[in-house]
Amino acid sequence: MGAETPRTNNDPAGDDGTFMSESAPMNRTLRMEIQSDPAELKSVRVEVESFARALGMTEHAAGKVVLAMDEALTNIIRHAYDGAADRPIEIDLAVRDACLHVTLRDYGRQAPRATIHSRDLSDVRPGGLGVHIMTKCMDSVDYQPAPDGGTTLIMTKSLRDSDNERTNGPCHD
Amino acid sequence: MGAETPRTNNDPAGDDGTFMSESAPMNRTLRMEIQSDPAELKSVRVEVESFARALGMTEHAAGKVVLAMDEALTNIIRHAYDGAADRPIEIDLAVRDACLHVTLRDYGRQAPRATIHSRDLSDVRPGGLGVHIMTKCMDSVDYQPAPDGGTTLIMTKSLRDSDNERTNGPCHD
Amino acid sequence: MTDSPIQTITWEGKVAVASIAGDIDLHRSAALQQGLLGLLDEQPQKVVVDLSAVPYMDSSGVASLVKLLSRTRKLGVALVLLSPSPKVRSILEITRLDSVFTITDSKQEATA
Amino acid sequence: MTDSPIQTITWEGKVAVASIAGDIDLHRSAALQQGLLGLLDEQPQKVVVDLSAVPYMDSSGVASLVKLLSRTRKLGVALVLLSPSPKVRSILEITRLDSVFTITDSKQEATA
Ligand SMILES: Nc1ncnc2c1ncn2[C@@H]1O[C@H](COP(=O)(O)OP(=O)(O)O)[C@@H](O)[C@H]1O
Ligand SMILES: Nc1ncnc2c1ncn2[C@@H]1O[C@H](COP(=O)(O)OP(=O)(O)O)[C@@H](O)[C@H]1O
Repeated sequence: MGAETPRTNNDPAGDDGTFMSESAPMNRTLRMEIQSDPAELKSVRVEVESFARALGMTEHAAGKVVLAMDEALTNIIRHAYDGAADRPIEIDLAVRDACLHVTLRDYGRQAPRATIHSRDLSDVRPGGLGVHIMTKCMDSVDYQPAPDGGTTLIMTKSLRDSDNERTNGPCHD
Repeated sequence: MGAETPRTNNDPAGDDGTFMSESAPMNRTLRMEIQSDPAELKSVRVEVESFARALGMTEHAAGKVVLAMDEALTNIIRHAYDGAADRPIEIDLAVRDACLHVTLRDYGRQAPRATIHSRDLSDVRPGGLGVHIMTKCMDSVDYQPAPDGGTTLIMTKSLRDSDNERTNGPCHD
Repeated sequence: MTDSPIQTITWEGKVAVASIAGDIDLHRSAALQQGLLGLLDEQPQKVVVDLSAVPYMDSSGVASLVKLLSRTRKLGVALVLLSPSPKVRSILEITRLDSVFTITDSKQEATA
Repeated sequence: MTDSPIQTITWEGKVAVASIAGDIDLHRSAALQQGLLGLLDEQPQKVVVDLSAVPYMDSSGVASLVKLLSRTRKLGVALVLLSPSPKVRSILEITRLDSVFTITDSKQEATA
């Protein structure tokens, strides 16, 4: 908490005024720094579910955010960090314009963007499901290689319409 | 989430290794920016309770953190902002060294530190209970006038021993 | 939660039972206090404040109850708090008002 | 949650019922897969995976089940998933495996 100039946010409704009740969440941020240890996943799920539910998301919508994050973290552990359990992952959940923005930052191997995509599901085999699940559960999923190494993954989900199944919500950056 | 140098935290146990299980929370931060509107209090309580419970605090201990924060926010609204409902308050909850650190920042009138204290409870009258409650519920409560105006209030509560009634826990800064 | 904290007022003879609902904090304590003090104009012999549906109360809610207590004492009206939830009981204990108020979990005892 | 995901294995004739418990994620899916595949060495005619006590499963758990499915198919062993919770059912639907697996909520039907 720095000593920035105070900001008075008179617009809890975002930019079009349709957002929820008078006590709607305005600026909420949850941050976690974890190690790339699969044993951490459970604790992240608990914390994220609580945060999303407290924002007013339905159990169903919160469950999708939790699943998408779990899949993304699993991929970071397995692919970016090759299974090493002691590397850092930074997790940031923030509410902006009635959207939940999930940012995951790793410092591991960058994947060529083309390799990260969902596959043909009619071919029944183990694996290759994570990216498909992430795009199904969130409104947007975007991988950005960081200039100084590692990757920033940003996923968004609308709080307005959070039970919606659509893969392209209004939350694109 | 900046592009800082990655930090590898190999010591989830804090500095003495006694802290909880292998999946104990390490670095968790919850931030909220609210307006000084009493209608916001409910939503803050919901979010804080979820966060504290997800950290592994008991319902009882989480309830105390929630109550202390509610009292502190009520005082900021009433005393620092004289009841104005549109002024900013920044809320920050962070876990460090197995302690929950709650920081509340306002940009209102600073109180001379001597005026903020608990009173003789045997005198039964309405009011004058908030500061007493805060010190009862937390391990430490510390008001710091900010050089650029307003006040930073820091309250701490141990996660190790979070059901303890003592007013002086191990969480002093 | 912006609706009135006093859900219902029922009379059993000269005993008024005010049933409170929802969290009582700075957002709702003024309305609670106004409603409870207003009830005294009806000249009850006893006021029972049913707190069973109040999951949470902070010091602003407690202050409203203390205000009611001192007013009832002046008027010679009895006051009973009925079935406070664990959290409400806890703030009454922390502020050492649990021994100042008459508190019971029995509706029958409260309205007797 | 670091304990074995397979709580119990009970046999009803040549039908093996494996009861799974707890969240199945990257932390526990390898142990699940190993346990389930190991069960095939006992030459069951049918394997029933009781998922009723699994509140949550991610794609690594699903992968373990798919691995088991292809192995059982090769061996001519029947495989049934019993009573997946809503969240587990949901991930099977998202990955379109709900029609690939035999799923039932009836223990009797599963073990028949
Ligand atoms: N965080 C990541 N870093 C590097 N590569 C990744 C990452 N996430 C996914 N990938 C690549 O995308 C592919 C598809 O991922 P996914 O759908 O989760 O299936 P799986 O992980 O089972 O292969 C992976 O095989 C991997 O090549
Ligand atoms: N955030 C604050 N800013 C300025 N003054 C404060 C603040 N919090 C408390 N005070 C001062 O401390 C006194 C005691 O506070 P409290 O115990 O909560 O009782 P009450 O608010 O009912 O007076 C207040 O009357 C006020 O003078």
